[in-house]
Amino acid sequence: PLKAKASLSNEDIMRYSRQLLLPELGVQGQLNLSKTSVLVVGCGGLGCPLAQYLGAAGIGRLGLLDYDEVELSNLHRQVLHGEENQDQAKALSAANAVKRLNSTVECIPYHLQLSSENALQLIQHGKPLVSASALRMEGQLTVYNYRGGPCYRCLYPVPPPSETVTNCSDGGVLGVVPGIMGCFQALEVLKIASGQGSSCGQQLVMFDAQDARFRSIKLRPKQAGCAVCGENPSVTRLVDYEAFCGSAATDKCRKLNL
Amino acid sequence: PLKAKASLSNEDIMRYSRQLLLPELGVQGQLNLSKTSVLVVGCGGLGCPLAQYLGAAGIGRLGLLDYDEVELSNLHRQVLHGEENQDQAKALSAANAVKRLNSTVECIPYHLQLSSENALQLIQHGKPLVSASALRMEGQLTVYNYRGGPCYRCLYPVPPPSETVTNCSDGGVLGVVPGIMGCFQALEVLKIASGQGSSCGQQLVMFDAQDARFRSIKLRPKQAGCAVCGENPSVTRLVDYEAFCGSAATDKCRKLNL
Amino acid sequence: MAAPVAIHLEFGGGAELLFNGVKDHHVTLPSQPDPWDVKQLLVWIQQNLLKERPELFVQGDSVRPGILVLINDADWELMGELEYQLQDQDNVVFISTLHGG
Amino acid sequence: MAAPVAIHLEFGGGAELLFNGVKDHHVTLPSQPDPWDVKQLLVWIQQNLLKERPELFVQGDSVRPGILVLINDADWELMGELEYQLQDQDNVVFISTLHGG
Ligand SMILES: [Zn+2]
Ligand SMILES: [Zn+2]
Repeated sequence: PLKAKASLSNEDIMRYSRQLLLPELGVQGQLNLSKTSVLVVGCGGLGCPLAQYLGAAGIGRLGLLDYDEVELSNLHRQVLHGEENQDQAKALSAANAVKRLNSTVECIPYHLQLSSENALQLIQHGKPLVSASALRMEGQLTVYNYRGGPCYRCLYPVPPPSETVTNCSDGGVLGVVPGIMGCFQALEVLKIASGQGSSCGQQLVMFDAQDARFRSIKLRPKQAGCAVCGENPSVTRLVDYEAFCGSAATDKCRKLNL
Repeated sequence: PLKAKASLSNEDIMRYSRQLLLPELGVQGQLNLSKTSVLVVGCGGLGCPLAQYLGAAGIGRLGLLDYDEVELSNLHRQVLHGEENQDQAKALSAANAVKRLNSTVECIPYHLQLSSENALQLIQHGKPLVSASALRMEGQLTVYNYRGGPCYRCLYPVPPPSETVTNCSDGGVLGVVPGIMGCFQALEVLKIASGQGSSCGQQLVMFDAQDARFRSIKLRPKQAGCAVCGENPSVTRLVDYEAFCGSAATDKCRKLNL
Repeated sequence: MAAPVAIHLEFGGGAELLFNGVKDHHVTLPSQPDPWDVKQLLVWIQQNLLKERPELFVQGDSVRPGILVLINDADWELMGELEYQLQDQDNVVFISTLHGG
Repeated sequence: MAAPVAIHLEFGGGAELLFNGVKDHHVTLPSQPDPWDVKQLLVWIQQNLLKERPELFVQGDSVRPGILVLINDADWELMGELEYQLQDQDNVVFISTLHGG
């Protein structure tokens, strides 16, 4: 667990001066950020801008998880990595890049795949999950486990058939679309971590890059009969996400407080 | 002027494979990007993500203009720079960072302030201008000089009094807000440069980060009586932007085809 | 007899690819003895709009897992799901959950 | 006599700071002999809502340069500017142009 800072150093005050001015953040918000740990699951098109802006803003600890290595075909959207990082573990490359931007952030690279075994060690149960995805010219974002809103399983009690799941290697993606969605994730994480609160709980935000149009829709609340978060949960350990939904967990980029 | 590529190299095909899959882009769109020059005015909170995603996507030439040097108080939002780049020219630091990501992009740093004198050399008259701004928890974006839409002067025939102009040092800004707006600029530039077209001409897009809400409003068309783009223009050379609107031109981050 | 119902259908998140890539459909459901509900709408869509691979859109008499249904910008779970009775000018969205980044 | 007009006023881009930081105002303009136009609305806002520094909001009988006015999500230039006659339930937005990044 992270030790809470009692006050900001002179260097902190200088570095964060432009955001300390904001009444929505202020010194207390900045101190809240410094005692928050965030796990970024996937250091790809979403995880790169997410980690970049969380690190820049002064999140206390950043876990960076990815099992993959950097390839040339990643660089059109995975902007924390560079040409020289090809074949390097993405988790390590991302950690080094965040360190160059803000050496006061504790970065912990995890070069592994999230599974039901290690998830229990890494993820504290019931913490908010800021989940986003991007494909082709579209993006989606939802905050799960937040203020009476649904968990992932409430919304999707049955996993989609695996043949219906398209990922970026099949469907393609314009790199800046995960860029926008990853920044959006960072915004909601920062609002939650600083104490301001997210406005995306129990909402699905959809982005259409072709029309440059955002739209929010209201989701169902937490379901009493949910197998994970309901009144009589039948799933009391973390299910293997990959087995559950049939897509590679690392295609997703998500945030969880440790 | 940039020489048009006749075809993509094998390395290009590998690097851009995930976006070449998109019917909205395809090989022709990628070739269009490679023959486009974009001038990024200001390598700050907006210019950093803008340059990052334009470079990653394979824009042919990127002019990077900023008169300023990197300071610690920039790093919460100006994510192309790092701690080691403090006191370096932002234009140069940004160019080096884009090169690390994509060495095939021609980057030209301009360590100077945009003025009416040098603008004539740098900016081709009548090209679309993707303009954005971000302050506190809000952002705005407009595409000027585009398909019958207004120019800046059509919309603001009289400059705002300088005492009403707040910038980031006075008003503060949450770093990821220019992050989102700069990515949004990159999206619209890429849509214009690839031939897909922008949906933001004659529109003002407003973003409220607190409510996570976007909203678009319809602007006036090009004005026949405009002093710059109208039927009898009285301003036939570029006006000094700073003198015209009383704010530091580099607070803005804009894009212009060379 | 219930009067014809004019509704706006939208498909997104890739679901539009099953409908020739067309995202917006303004349709009029014909007059029938009982009011139209969403269950009947799904059958009508399959018979009148769906161009290919119905298994990617329906499963049994509902939509396949991984597609969210929104009625007038709210999760259909809040509206009665298959039993919801369609009103004239309703907006029904079928959005496929994206997996990627 | 024209009936009272209920309208929704919004301030943004920093203009809300002149109104105690409140972005949304639902107001009812009282009955008067002639219909309300935007010019009269600006006077009403100054007398009833504006908390400080009127020179940052108005200049002469119009808004100060750098503030965009939107009537029902369109630039007021498309609607007749100061002469536009307000209708019940109209939405009028005053948005200060941001300079920063
Ligand atoms: Zn649940
Ligand atoms: Zn003009």
